[in-house]
Amino acid sequence: MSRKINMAVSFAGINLKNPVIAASGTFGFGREYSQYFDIGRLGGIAVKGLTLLPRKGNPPPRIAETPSGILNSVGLQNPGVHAFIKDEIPFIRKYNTAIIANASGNTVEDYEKITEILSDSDIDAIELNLSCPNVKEGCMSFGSTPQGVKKVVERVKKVAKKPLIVKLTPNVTDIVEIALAAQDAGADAVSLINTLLGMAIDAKTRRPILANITGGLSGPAVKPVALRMVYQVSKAVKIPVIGMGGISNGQDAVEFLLAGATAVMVGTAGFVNPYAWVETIDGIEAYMLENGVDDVNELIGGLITD
Amino acid sequence: MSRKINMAVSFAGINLKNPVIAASGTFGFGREYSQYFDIGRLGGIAVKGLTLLPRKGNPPPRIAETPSGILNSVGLQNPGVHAFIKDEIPFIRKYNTAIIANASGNTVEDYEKITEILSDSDIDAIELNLSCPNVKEGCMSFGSTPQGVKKVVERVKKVAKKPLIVKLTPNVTDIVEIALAAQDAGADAVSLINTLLGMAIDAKTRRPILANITGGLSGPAVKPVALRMVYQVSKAVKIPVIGMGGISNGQDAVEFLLAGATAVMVGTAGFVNPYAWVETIDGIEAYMLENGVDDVNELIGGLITD
Amino acid sequence: MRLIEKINCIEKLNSDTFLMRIESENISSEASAGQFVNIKCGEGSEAFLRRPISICSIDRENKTFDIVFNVRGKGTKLLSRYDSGDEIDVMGPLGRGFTIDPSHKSIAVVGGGIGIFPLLQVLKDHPAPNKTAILGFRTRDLVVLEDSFNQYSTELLIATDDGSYGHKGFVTDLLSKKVEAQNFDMVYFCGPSVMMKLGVEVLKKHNIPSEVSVEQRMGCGIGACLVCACKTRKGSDWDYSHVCKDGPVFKAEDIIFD
Amino acid sequence: MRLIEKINCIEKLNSDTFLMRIESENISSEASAGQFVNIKCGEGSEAFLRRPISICSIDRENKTFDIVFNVRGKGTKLLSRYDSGDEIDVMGPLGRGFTIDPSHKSIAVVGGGIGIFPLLQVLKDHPAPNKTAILGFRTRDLVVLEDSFNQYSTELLIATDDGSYGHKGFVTDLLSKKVEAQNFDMVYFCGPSVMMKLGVEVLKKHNIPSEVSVEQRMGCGIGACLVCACKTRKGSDWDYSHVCKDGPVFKAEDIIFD
Ligand SMILES: Cc1cc2nc3c(=O)[nH]c(=O)nc-3n(C[C@H](O)[C@H](O)[C@H](O)COP(=O)(O)OP(=O)(O)OC[C@H]3O[C@@H](n4cnc5c(N)ncnc54)[C@H](O)[C@@H]3O)c2cc1C
Ligand SMILES: Cc1cc2nc3c(=O)[nH]c(=O)nc-3n(C[C@H](O)[C@H](O)[C@H](O)COP(=O)(O)OP(=O)(O)OC[C@H]3O[C@@H](n4cnc5c(N)ncnc54)[C@H](O)[C@@H]3O)c2cc1C
Ligand SMILES: Cc1cc2nc3c(=O)[nH]c(=O)nc-3n(C[C@H](O)[C@H](O)[C@H](O)COP(=O)(O)O)c2cc1C
Ligand SMILES: Cc1cc2nc3c(=O)[nH]c(=O)nc-3n(C[C@H](O)[C@H](O)[C@H](O)COP(=O)(O)O)c2cc1C
Ligand code: FES
Ligand code: FES
Repeated sequence: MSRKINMAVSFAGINLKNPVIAASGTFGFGREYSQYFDIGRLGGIAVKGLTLLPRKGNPPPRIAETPSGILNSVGLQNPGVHAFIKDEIPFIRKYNTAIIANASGNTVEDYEKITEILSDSDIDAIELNLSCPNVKEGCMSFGSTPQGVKKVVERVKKVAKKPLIVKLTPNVTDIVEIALAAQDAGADAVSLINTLLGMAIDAKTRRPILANITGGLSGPAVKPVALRMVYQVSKAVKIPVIGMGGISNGQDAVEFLLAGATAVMVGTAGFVNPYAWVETIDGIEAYMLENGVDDVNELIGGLITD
Repeated sequence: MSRKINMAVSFAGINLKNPVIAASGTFGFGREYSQYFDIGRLGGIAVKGLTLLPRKGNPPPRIAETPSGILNSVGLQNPGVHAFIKDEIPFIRKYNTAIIANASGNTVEDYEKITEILSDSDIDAIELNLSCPNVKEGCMSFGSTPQGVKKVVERVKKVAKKPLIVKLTPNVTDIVEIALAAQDAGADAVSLINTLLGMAIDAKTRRPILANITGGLSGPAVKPVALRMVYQVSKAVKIPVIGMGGISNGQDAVEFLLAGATAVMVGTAGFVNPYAWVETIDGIEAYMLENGVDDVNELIGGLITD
Repeated sequence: MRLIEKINCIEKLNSDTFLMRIESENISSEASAGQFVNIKCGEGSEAFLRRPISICSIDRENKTFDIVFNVRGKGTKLLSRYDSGDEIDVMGPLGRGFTIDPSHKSIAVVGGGIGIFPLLQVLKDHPAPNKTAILGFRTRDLVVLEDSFNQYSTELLIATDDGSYGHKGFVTDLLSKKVEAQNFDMVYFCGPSVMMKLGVEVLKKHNIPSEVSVEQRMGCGIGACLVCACKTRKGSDWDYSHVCKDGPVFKAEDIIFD
Repeated sequence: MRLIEKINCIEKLNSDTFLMRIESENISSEASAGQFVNIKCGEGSEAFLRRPISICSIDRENKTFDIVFNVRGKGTKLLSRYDSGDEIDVMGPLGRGFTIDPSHKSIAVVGGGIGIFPLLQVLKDHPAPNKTAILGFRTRDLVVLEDSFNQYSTELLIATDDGSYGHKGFVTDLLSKKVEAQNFDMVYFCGPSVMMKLGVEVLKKHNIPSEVSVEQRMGCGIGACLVCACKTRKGSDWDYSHVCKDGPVFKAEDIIFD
């Protein structure tokens, strides 16, 4: 008789059947990967970053391979929040998984407006992207200072009728200060990390590989930085933390849970292994069985540091 | 007949026969690697980080392997500046290579004092370490704000009788602002990047791998972040920039030169390949021959970004 | 589909070009000319991302397909080290291939460098009685698959940049001459952007439709990450399409060559 | 020295223990018992750092040396996949080995788990007429190299944690009993910290000197990076020594076990 283990986590009014969420921008709106596995197995899906109006994004090349990671400079290409609500929500809703709408804007008003619109749609939570390094206006420029974070989150919180997750950029001197600002301004949770600003050069052509020159670094290479930030933030804040950055399997995910994350997101790893998301769920279960853990919640913040 | 190429670079009153320097903390005082190759082939050696008094450093484990990189938390173990001057300088001077003394302190007075002492010793330059993430006081806490950098560098510059290189931490929101502060305060050059603050966890034991919990990330994993910062900084400052972070071979080094570095440092790569330093020199030469570049100075800042 | 398949054989065609035959019931039965596979080259993170490689030839009966690749960087280097019998991790068939209209009587494929590989299966699958192949290489030593292209075309023209074999110059020279004499129903392009752009312009003057296969750096390879953007016409405006899902083959008139 | 050497053979000793014989004129002629090599396991960055592995046995005549290793993580896994004839990238011999005093008449080696491997060469090199080997394993299935240790010792005692083979319990139990009967001139330890600490305490009561081989995570492996620190006595104070250069073998009285 195999032991019964609990994989469900709840936080900020969101109930997930397991703590593994597809990271925004790496999973589209779920359509493509639904041909590879049952996306209803996921705890949730953070959809491609949305803006009020459709966006074309940055010119290609938009990706560069780096040691154990990638740089991307997609620049928030998306069909706009209205097309998302009309065309994509009905598709994802066919699966039993939480829908997290990742939202960006150039101005505080944009953030406010998109939150209002999303609040009236059939989603489970809003993830406010204050951390995209690949667009000129808004986004990371708000997320880089406690004041910027406070300003946006306070305004958004007033109109939000869904749980509000604030996604943080790692490109800051003091991630704790930023997370506390989000908490103080009313965030129901924080998610981190978005990508680290980086660059790749082709020595042969003497040109940057990305048309946008710089891009956001993700994948296993950033895991140590992500783990450290998740650890620091979850010790400092009272709201739940969603951890991500380089998670490729169950063991990586367990490390983030131990560091204090209540749930995790998996992104880049899926480009290499399209089953990375489900294998991460299976891997956490396998770890729990091997180590006699009955409830995934026991792992959260379970790091021993005496 | 093989073409004659120039590998020498000069900056801030320092003349290097080639732009490749051993990075501080990875090369000790040169003794160990001198048994592997002629360390006189190097452009220079940045010695292990020095403090006024001897330091024991942090408890072990002090290293963790991460995807394409390592975390270290040595914590500035060193014999103190006096032992360095007495025991180590005479050894390194036997080789025809520049000696760069990497110096740290807990207080502004420490930095001032060690600079005075080093100024009277037989070294070629001082590299002020405002960026070590592995000690509780001083160091990175000075390097994280323009004010901190300004305070230390201004005081130190007054007593420095050697070219002053200021080594920057990448763990900041705006590296350009920090570099400008160093320049304004009188730095003759800046070097970057020191390590990114990170963490590794052993899921099995549920403990951090490093006794110090967090450590500094280096190696190929950080190269995209390092390249980006070197590019940003060298566009913004007038003083020369020394680039490092994940350089493992000539091609990597050329990328940093193109991004704007006048010289490069190589560290972590040497742990894997003890000849990484000399192979980087050879690799730059090979690149120049292949691409018809006669003078390494032509590469500096040669990135094409139209 | 992501599959762990067996390598039937690997053959070195010249100093840096390899042909790999992969056994795959799924891919050989589902793939069409112009589609690609996305390959994990070696375990671990040495070549972190998958590498997109066109399907060059399909043997539906023996349930194998061939890829042909040039060794360029880390990934293709690792790929060249595989042995027959080894397992390989492939996703595919991916993307949209070439359109084959059985009513067409006269077609041409025009390729340069690594762009020639996806064109072979077009010739194999196309029922047209007149099939011209115009292939360009840098130099004689790099000419590969000549016999195969000969076998499946009614006429094969080769150009080399240095004139060491066939016509000295570009495939577009040969194409320009050819279209004066012959009226193609459709032309299929794959190769460097400049070559395709020029070729498409030549055909435009003669009102000959064409399809082009486009290259772009990829992440997911299936349309989820949006990194593989290429500019396409959309009414009077333009938008980014995605090479891995909307392509790699596009109608020539849809593509905006920059 | 960094060397690219040839693997003579690799043998699986049990479910996760492998013996690898490496041909190396340099290392076989220069190495002494207790030294180690630092191995790059596989090309590229999958296992980024080198892995320190003790030299288990040296065949100076045939110019080979053996390492024996347990598969623990990525690096040792990659190591286990090498085949005879493959090339391997090793740095060595590194560190300070055991002191062999030819005037000693009676010695013992005491090892547990992967700690037994460096002790074999001590027995092989030591001229003492009385050589006791006390080896500990978790369970019977993990017992390895019994024949070799038998061959080079005058007495071999084995303990298993679960009693499935030899004495049930720890090597320190066997050692305690043994020292009551026999006066060793020197004892050599290698194994888990707790085992060595206990063993050293036992010997202290009998005034028997000993040496211990210590493990620590390493970077450079040659004393340049200072990561492999271990606490050692320095007068009335303490300081960090470095396992790769000052060790891995230390006089027992110099080590501060935490
Ligand atoms: C749809 C498609 C079909 C292709 N078919 C073939 C083929 O049949 N035969 C063949 O030899 N080559 C083909 N290519 C090109 C092939 O993908 C690249 O040569 C290969 O990815 C280079 O990888 P590398 O590791 O050798 O080079 P690296 O420079 O080390 O690669 C670094 C990164 O850049 C990407 N990259 C580099 N060059 C290209 C390129 N030209 N196109 C896309 N990504 C690139 C790599 O995929 C990798 O992510 C095709 C490309 C595409 C997009
Ligand atoms: C001087 C010395 C001699 C050794 N001799 C042997 C031997 O003869 N046979 C044997 O099986 N093992 C020996 N070990 C232990 C061996 O080095 C580790 O088991 C091995 O490094 C684990 O690598 P991995 O990739 O399998 O594990 P991973 O956990 O994937 O390794 C991750 C990182 O941690 C380091 N690490 C993990 N465990 C250890 C450890 N116990 N000691 C040092 N570093 C570690 C690795 O080197 C690597 O850098 C020795 C260690 C030292 C220091
Ligand atoms: C191609 C790509 C596109 C991304 N787009 C978004 C986005 O639209 N919104 C967002 O908040 N994060 C975006 N991210 C960041 C990821 O959600 C995630 O924070 C980051 O990649 C780290 O996780 P990983 O290492 O598992 O990928 C994107 C990442 C990648 C690789
Ligand atoms: C083990 C270790 C010790 C280090 N000690 C110092 C130090 O004492 N002073 C300093 O300025 N930087 C120190 N560094 C940082 C390096 O000099 C360098 O900035 C960093 O490692 C990035 O370069 P790399 O990726 O080539 O190693 C240390 C790095 C390592 C890995
Ligand atoms: S590669 Fe991901 S959308 Fe094309
Ligand atoms: S591993 Fe570098 S000093 Fe020991």
